[in-house]
Amino acid sequence: MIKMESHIMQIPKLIENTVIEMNHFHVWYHNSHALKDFHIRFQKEQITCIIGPSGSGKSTMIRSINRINDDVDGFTYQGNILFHGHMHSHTVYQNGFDVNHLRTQIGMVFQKPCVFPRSIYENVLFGIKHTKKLLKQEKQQIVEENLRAVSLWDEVSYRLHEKASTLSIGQQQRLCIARTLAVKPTVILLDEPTSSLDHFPFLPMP
Amino acid sequence: MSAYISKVGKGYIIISTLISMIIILLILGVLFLSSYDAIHGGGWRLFTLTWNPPNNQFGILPMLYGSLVVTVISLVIAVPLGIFTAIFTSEILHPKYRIYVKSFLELLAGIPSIIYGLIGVAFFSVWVGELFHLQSGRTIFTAAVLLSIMILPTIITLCDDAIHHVPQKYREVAKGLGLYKHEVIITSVLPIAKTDIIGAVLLALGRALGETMAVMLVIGSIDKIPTPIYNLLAPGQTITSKLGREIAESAFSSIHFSAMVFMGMILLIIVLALTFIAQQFLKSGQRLYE
Amino acid sequence: MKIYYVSVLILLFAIITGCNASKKEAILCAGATTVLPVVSNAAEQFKLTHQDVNIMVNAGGSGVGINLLGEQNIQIGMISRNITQKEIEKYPDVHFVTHPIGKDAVVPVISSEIYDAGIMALTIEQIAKIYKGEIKNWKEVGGPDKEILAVDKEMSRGTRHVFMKIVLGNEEAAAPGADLVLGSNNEEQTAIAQSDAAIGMLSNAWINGDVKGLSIILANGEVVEPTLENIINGKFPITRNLLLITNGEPQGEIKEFIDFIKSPGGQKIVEQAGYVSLYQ
Amino acid sequence: MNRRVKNNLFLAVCWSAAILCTLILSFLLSVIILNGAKTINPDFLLSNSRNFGAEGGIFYQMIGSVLLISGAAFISLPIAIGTALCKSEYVKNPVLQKISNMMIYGLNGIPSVIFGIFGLIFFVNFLNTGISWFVGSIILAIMIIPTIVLSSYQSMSSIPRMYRESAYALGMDKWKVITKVILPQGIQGAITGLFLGLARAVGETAPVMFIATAFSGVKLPGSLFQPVTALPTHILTLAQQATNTQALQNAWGASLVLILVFFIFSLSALFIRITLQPVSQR
Repeated sequence: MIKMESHIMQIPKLIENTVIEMNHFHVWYHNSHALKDFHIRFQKEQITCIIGPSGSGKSTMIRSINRINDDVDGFTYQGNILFHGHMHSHTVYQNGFDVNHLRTQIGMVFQKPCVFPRSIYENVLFGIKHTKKLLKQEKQQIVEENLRAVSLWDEVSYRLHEKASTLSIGQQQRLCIARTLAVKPTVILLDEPTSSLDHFPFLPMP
Repeated sequence: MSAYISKVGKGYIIISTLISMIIILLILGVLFLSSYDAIHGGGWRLFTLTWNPPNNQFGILPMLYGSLVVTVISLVIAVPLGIFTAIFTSEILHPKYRIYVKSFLELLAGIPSIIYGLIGVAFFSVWVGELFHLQSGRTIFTAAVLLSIMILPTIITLCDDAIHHVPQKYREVAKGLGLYKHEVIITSVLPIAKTDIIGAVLLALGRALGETMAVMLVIGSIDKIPTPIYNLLAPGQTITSKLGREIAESAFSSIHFSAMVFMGMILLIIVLALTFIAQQFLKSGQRLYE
Repeated sequence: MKIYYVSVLILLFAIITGCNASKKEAILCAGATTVLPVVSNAAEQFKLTHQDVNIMVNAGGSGVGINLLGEQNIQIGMISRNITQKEIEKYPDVHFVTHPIGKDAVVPVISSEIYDAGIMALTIEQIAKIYKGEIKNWKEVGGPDKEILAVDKEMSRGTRHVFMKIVLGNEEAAAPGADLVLGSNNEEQTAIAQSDAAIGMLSNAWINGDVKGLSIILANGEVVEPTLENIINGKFPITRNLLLITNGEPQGEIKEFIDFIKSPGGQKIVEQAGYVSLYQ
Repeated sequence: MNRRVKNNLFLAVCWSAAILCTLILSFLLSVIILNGAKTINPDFLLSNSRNFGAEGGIFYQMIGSVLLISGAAFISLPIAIGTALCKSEYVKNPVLQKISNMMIYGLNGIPSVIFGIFGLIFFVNFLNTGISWFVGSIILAIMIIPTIVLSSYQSMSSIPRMYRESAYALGMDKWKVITKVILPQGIQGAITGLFLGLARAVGETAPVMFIATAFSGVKLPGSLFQPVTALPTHILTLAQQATNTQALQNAWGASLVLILVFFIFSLSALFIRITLQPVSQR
């Protein structure tokens, strides 16, 4: 296992500018030690890129932050991750911590696009409609806003109610990003999402 | 010599294939021929309310009603219970134990129906009788409860497969959007597993319709639609229990026998239709335990 | 693999030829559960002296016995009622010969709870009204306030034929008041014992502590108990003969077997089973 | 917090459904095992039944069941293997494949009582075989053919195409390829299916009760065309006199034996399936 630390440029910044920090974080899957003693601080309103060979633990690290890994068979961890939200700071791996709320704060886009077998319109609203009561008008507005943000609006505005699976893979991935943006997270974790994008459209980050 | 053996072998393969393909047609043909007398002689009079062989009255409606009601109630009990349990085994239970639970359920799914019948007579009918202060616990409701327990393992194990086969990525995406577990299951897992679950329910429906021994021992065997029609705590009769009790009593090639076979044929056609439809739903198919 | 298959085939061949070589004569009997205990016990004793004869006994009811004999699938039918004209007409090639082997009473029976509550006798008319559905509660005949569970039997059963002929006047009469239809004497006995307000019909031999036999009040007011004595002297109104039927006069081992049941030794089995022997 | 309440409610429903099912199913098993264990002893297993089965044991019932299912095994195995070979080696046309699948799944779905009626009409009355061991075995064989066909077809079609092609390349004809390459793999699948099928067949009551079994007085059948006596029909007789405690006890004993036979067959099928090695790993 290659230690990732060596590939990352640590930028010393002030604590108050940090949004996520991982301290001495270890991950095991059954007996294999996937992440060893990992430290990092992510800055607010910055794009941090993590580069490493496949199998070096990039996905493990990113998936540990919003605790998607929790249900993976054989997952154990050591160390802590701090998340500095709007008002409070939390230790992510804490008993009784509202992990669902955490995940609305830290959005995530996966490597391969994964759309639900519903319409494009409903896919955009898939996450947000559970957290907020929305009027019809608001829904329309959210869909348009987020689809525009991923430059998909012009391509699909006339067929919003068709199945999302009719889109091309690249369009599907942009739809996934729009779906994540709609929840208005503070942080977005992107797990190599560009490997599925057919061309590289401009992605404005919030 | 080698060519000769090859020919014999090919002959064997073709003959055995023909045998196993023709059997089902043979069964359908035999049942149709034997029920011809009843269809020809009875016509629409078969679909009346009175079954009284000495008077040449062969109304099969009470049996159709019984089969329908017993099956529907057993599904109403078993399907929600089965689906929730399947959600438990596939989503909540630790994956380590799933294999044990599955093997246990698949074993249970095959317990011979006569044993369920014995348990029904010895316990369930007595309990139902005492619980509702009935004269006799041999009722439509008893049969339905017993049947629901019989089909429960089948439903759980098929639904568990269906839910388990939903790719992990859907769950992760839904979780990544901050959805709670119940929202993940209801809005993203179940809709994807839907077709397989429908197939499972249809298979269970077919099994429940065709079940004989357990139902026959506890249903009370009265060829009447209960009054009022929704009174489930009254004895009744299903097609299968009627066949099990009376087919050997009726003389071969009498109208009575023919009417019995006619009921059997109706049952067969319904169950075959259900099987074919279920097979369209169950794309993964090819399970050995049903 | 090949050796396995060849040996399996040889084994199969051996079983088939071996079975046919031993050519044991088998007598098949089927029919009324009332006659069943007599014939199956008699068969066990008969086999002690006739080792090469195999007698198989099957249940199913009198109707089944007649049908199977009519279709010549069995050699001896067991019936607990007379053959109807319809049944004789149905099988013109078969010459039914009957052999009486004993006598029995069909007794109206009730759950012990009702018996203990004071109902020990009913008139035929009252029983008829119960089966017609006109009397639905025990209090109408002087018992506790409980709904009556009228247990009926399958149409072709001999017990039902005999009972309904006396009670409703026609052996195939429908019983609209029935709440439960069952088959063998055993099954009916079980259902009546499980209930606490049931009435049914059973052969005299099946009466026990949980299932009590009712006395019958005759038209002249006399009360007749279902005792062996009353059955023998003919006072009890619902009696019948237990019969074996064969196709034509029996020959060989079948004749020997029937003669054995009619002999004093065989009649002892009839008495042990709770019936009245031919000699009484 | 409304969502959290809903979530907990949902989880609670799932838990209680699972607990309820566990309770029901373990009640079933424990009733049979506890009651049955009281009855089973060597005497019960080795003596014949008396007095409607209420007294004595179940020796000849066990023998009868074994005879019925071994007859079924002998009849069904060759036919099913032939059918599976045809499906995997000869039928390439997708329409024919679909039709044959429909036939097999259809046969698998037929309610068991219908098989009994079919046997009664076709064999007992039309071919006039009488109520016999042989007819019972044929009917049970028909019932388990689909299971064996599907199981052996599955293992035959899992053989990589490469193996067939290299065998043809060596100049073997089709029949040689079938016997040397396909069958050794298919046999294991067939045996798995056979055990699963027999596990089902041994407990079937409705198909055999009109056509193969006699009530009493049956010991060993003298020939193929005589009736036998079997465990499930014996339990049926006993269940009909459920208030007779002795009869009920014997019924539990017979049920436990039947379930044990069923478990042995099912578990051996599972075992064979687990140890089954694909041809490429031998």
